[in-house]
Amino acid sequence: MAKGNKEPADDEDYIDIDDTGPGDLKGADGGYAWEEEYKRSWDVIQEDASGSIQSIVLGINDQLRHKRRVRDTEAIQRGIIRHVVLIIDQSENMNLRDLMPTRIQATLTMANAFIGEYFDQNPISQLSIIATKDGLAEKLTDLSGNPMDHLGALKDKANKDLAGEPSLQNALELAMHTLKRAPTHGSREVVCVIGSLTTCDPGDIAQTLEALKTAQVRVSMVHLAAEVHVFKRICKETGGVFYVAQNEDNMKDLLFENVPPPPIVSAKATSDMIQMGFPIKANNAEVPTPCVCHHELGFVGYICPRCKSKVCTLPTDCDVCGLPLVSAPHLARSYHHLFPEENFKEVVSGDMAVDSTCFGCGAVWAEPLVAAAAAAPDTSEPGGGGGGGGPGKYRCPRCKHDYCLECDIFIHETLHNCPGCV
Amino acid sequence: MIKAVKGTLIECDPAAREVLLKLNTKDQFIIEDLDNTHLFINSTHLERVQRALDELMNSNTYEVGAPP
Amino acid sequence: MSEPLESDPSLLVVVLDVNASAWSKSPLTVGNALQQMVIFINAYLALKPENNLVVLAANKRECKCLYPADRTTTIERDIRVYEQFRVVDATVLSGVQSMLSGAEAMVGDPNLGIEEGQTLMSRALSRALCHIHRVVEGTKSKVWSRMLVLSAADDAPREYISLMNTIFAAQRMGVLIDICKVFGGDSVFLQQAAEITGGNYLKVDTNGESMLQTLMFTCLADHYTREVLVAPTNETIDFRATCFCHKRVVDIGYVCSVCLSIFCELAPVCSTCQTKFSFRIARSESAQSNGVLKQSPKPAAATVAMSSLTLS
Amino acid sequence: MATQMGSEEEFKSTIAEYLESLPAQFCRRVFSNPAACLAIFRLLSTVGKHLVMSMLYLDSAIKLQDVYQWAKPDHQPLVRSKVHQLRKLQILTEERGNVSLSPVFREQLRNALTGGGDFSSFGIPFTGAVSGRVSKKWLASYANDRWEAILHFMVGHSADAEPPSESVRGILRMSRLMEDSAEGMKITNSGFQFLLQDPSSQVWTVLLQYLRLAEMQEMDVVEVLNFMFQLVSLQLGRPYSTEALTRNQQKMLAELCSFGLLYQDSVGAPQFYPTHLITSLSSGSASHSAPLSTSGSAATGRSAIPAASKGELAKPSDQGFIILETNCRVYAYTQSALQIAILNLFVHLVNRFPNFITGALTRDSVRRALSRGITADQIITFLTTHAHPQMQGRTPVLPITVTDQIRLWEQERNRLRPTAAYFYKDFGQKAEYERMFKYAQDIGVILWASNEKRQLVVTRQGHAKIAELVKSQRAAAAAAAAAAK
Repeated sequence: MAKGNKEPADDEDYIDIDDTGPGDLKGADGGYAWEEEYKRSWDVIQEDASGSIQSIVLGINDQLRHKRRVRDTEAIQRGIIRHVVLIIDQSENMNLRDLMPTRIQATLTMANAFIGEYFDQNPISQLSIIATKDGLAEKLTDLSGNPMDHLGALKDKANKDLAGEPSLQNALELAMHTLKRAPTHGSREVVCVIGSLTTCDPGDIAQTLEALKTAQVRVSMVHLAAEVHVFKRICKETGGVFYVAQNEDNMKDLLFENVPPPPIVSAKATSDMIQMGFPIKANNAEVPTPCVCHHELGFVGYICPRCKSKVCTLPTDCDVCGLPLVSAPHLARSYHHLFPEENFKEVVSGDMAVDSTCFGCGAVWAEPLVAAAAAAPDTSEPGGGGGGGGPGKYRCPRCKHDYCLECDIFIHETLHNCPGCV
Repeated sequence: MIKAVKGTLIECDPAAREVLLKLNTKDQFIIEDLDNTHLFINSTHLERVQRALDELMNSNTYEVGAPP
Repeated sequence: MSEPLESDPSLLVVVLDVNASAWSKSPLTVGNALQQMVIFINAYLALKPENNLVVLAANKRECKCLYPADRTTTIERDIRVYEQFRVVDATVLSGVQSMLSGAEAMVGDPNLGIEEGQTLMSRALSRALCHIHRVVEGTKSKVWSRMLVLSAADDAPREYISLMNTIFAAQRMGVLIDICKVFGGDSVFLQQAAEITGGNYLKVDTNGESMLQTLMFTCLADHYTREVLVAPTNETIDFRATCFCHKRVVDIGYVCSVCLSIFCELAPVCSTCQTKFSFRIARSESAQSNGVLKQSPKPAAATVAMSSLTLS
Repeated sequence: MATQMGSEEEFKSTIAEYLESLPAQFCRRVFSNPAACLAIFRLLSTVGKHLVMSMLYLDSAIKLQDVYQWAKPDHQPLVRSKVHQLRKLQILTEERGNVSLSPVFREQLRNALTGGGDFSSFGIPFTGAVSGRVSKKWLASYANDRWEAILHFMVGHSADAEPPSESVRGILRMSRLMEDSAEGMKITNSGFQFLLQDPSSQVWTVLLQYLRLAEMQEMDVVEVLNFMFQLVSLQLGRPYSTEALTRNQQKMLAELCSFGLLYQDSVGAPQFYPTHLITSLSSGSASHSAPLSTSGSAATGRSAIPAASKGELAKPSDQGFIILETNCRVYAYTQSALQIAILNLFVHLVNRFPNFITGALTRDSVRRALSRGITADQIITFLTTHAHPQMQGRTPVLPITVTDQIRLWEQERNRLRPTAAYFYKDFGQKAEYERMFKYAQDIGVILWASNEKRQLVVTRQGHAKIAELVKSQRAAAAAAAAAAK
């Protein structure tokens, strides 16, 4: 299973032997990382009484899974309305086969998944895709709230032919130019997937960095090869994060880190009243009429309340008058970002149990969690299928109800509200 | 003048056909050699021919990595 | 999501609303409704031996899992009833009785902003999803799960967000939610639940004779059957939002960029999250950068003028 | 899994066909028993079930057309066929384009769902003192022993065990699973195929055979059927009283006991117990319930629901014990001599350990099985359904290389595809050949033809027709010639 080195500081999981935090090279005891005693993954594995290592391995899996989804949950203001530019490196380096089948292939598939998830989680946000190759940056899609546009652009064969070196500066400049038009109440972010260790820039990238900072663009990167100082510095100074992907799974995790909206830090982020249209579903079944977005004939559609033009999918922007069109559920879809569930605390054996069974699914504590043990390989969260065993109790700090690990993860990743608290 | 002959139509791959032709040299059971995937033979010999063919094929196959 | 096969077992979670005060207003007595529901459950169990069942009951204070029961209730045998059915029926009925009689009314948390005649529906649905999740994860073969909600109470506005979260979770998991609203006005929340998850929304006529027949006809079908047979057409409900300030239905509203609460007119401060708005309406400039209009910037300009018009 | 399901379906359908074959008044009497209605209902297809349920609480008849309208346009044919099936089963009655459930069936099925109606329908529980030793576990082992003893006998490994009772052998003989030969009874090809089926299918076959037997002995079929359906709906591990049973049913009871489907402390004892072999019929095939039982206990956390309790009752072989490697090696974790015997049908066994045997699928071993009429698909199905949990996870369960190899071995055995035929040659003129060719083509009997050689091969049936044609033409020609004279 992919070991998330997301927050390398607090994610000191034992099995992970190469998670020296990218911060400074000083290890925990002040010495350099390479001076510390080499941590062997098998050192932490002890046999239990019966001489089997199953229990402890399961225990470790639990801790990993639990840790994986522990994240900051205080109700900070988040930029629900986001404007993200996805920069994809299309230089020759992306031909390497260290990610199967090739870096570019893996990246494109990931990007597909990312876009789907992004619009599912942030239905009223916008995205734009920029590709960089041969020292140039090219805009594949402009800012738009319709996932179809982006997915279509990614399908384009041209994405596969790679050339020359990437130019981070050009890409960032272009991104900034794109984001300039984004209203101030929305967050401005850049997410780069880069495989190259170099960037071939026309000017001084430091100035670009300054510009980024003033424009309050948050840059995050997932690098496929190694840590590069300038990249990392850009991320750090713009308040973004810089990751190096270990493998495909890990890359997915890291990229998806950017799916939930980031907290708004800058004071300059204004809040506005955005004018939005709530169109009515129109299905006049006499004669099919074309939609303004794809110019395809169809019976059903949504009528823009302002200009009365017909679009076929929500959410989107009216192609005629530019009014953002959403339906009430779409707004509701974003609520869980605003009021996140608190993390559950693991119940240490000894303190009294409130519930005789898991408050969520009613599994009894005594028996090892059958379901977790037998979980299908394709569970929702990455690296699932482990877990089970042990008491595995987790308690919601607010309603003081106990949950099993399965429910704990499920509640925080899919359900987004605690059955006890609501 | 039309002739109608009672018998059995055999559909087979060319290799098997060759084998049958070879068997045919011993005792004539092939009524007509239609084309290289079809033969028309005397029904009475069918059983025997099939067995013969099976044995022949069997004797010509060799187990690779036969278990100990 | 793969196609449902005929041999795939299914999982049904029945959520019963046993809010006494709500039922008291209902022309259809709770006992009667339960009888019909129990028959429906039996019918479901009769469909496939592998079929799995969970029964939850909720009132304004608590939400309990009636079947499978916490304690194995011992019921005297009735030889006329098929064993498998009898266990379920007895447990469900006894459980509901105990909840109605309010014997254990005080356990569970003291009600949180929920008035009489409202039910902890979102909690019930959340727990239902937990059960479904557990079963689906625990089964190697594909299990198609759905929910049937027997609702009598009114919507509790404060549940809106949590209920919405639940509905979307269900949608992601491919769980159908069938709603059977017994009396009173339509429940807007539950209507959306049915609409979004692709389930059916039934409104039982007042006396509720035909309830069982309707259930049998619409809600008994598993995913496979729903592929084959036509579902009754729900009247399309419009997703137009109601503004938080005057509860009007709005076509074009103003949304707070922080908390996404909807208003029908401009306000200096968001009444929900107390955010001060910078006094200029954000036009969605993105229109200019839109694929269609990129070639010819002219209409874009027109757009701006237009939108500013509507705003002035 | 699917194919295995298929085999089971096939047996269910056969019993359904048997019901269809019954005359109307018989059906009505069968329906007069809630247990029977429930069991029959469970035999129906999913759509069929839904149709029945939709009409169950409709008191008035509805238009047949409306029923068809329930289906989505592209599924119309499916629904039509289901409706047709229901009508053949006498469940659906039609008059003047209106259909409704047969009144008896509707009433009794309602009773089955609501409780009420005929008291003894779900079996009369035995209230007297019962020996404590009969537990679910014990019953399971008992049933498995009995059943496997019979299968043993079929495989011919019953040297140690005493041969099963006469009635059992009678049924085996009747169902052509075994036949008498010089040295006692020996298993037939269909017997081998029988061995490879999952238990519930096997039980269905036996029950079906029993029905046929009952017919021959002029027993009242309805009586037998009702009793059979009642048994299917009984509850595992409970004693049931025998007093209300008729003589025939008593007789049947005894014989089913000898199959291990039921258990009686002693012949003529006042109570009997159903075993999981027969109760599992109403709750699906064991191989299906196995994965779900885990989910059941997972969902409930306790074995409150029947599905969960079936898990530990299922005999070890039901949880799959075979590991098949891509190099055709087979490892089977089993002690049961029967399983080993069955494996021995198509596996070349190498080593045997106390709880474990190793072997390999070799060309010879598979050919041996094929020559016994076992098909490659049956072998593959058996291996799939009994695959070790370790293998169950992956898809496909079995390594493709092996399954393909098995199929290849099957193909190479029949390299000749013979068809009885007639061969025409020496046609006079082209026209004649073409006329006949055309005619043969129209009636679709041509197996092979060659225009240049003017030769034609047609099926036996075709020959008769063609011969007539030729005769008539000859006659016509002769007549014409005579006229010309």
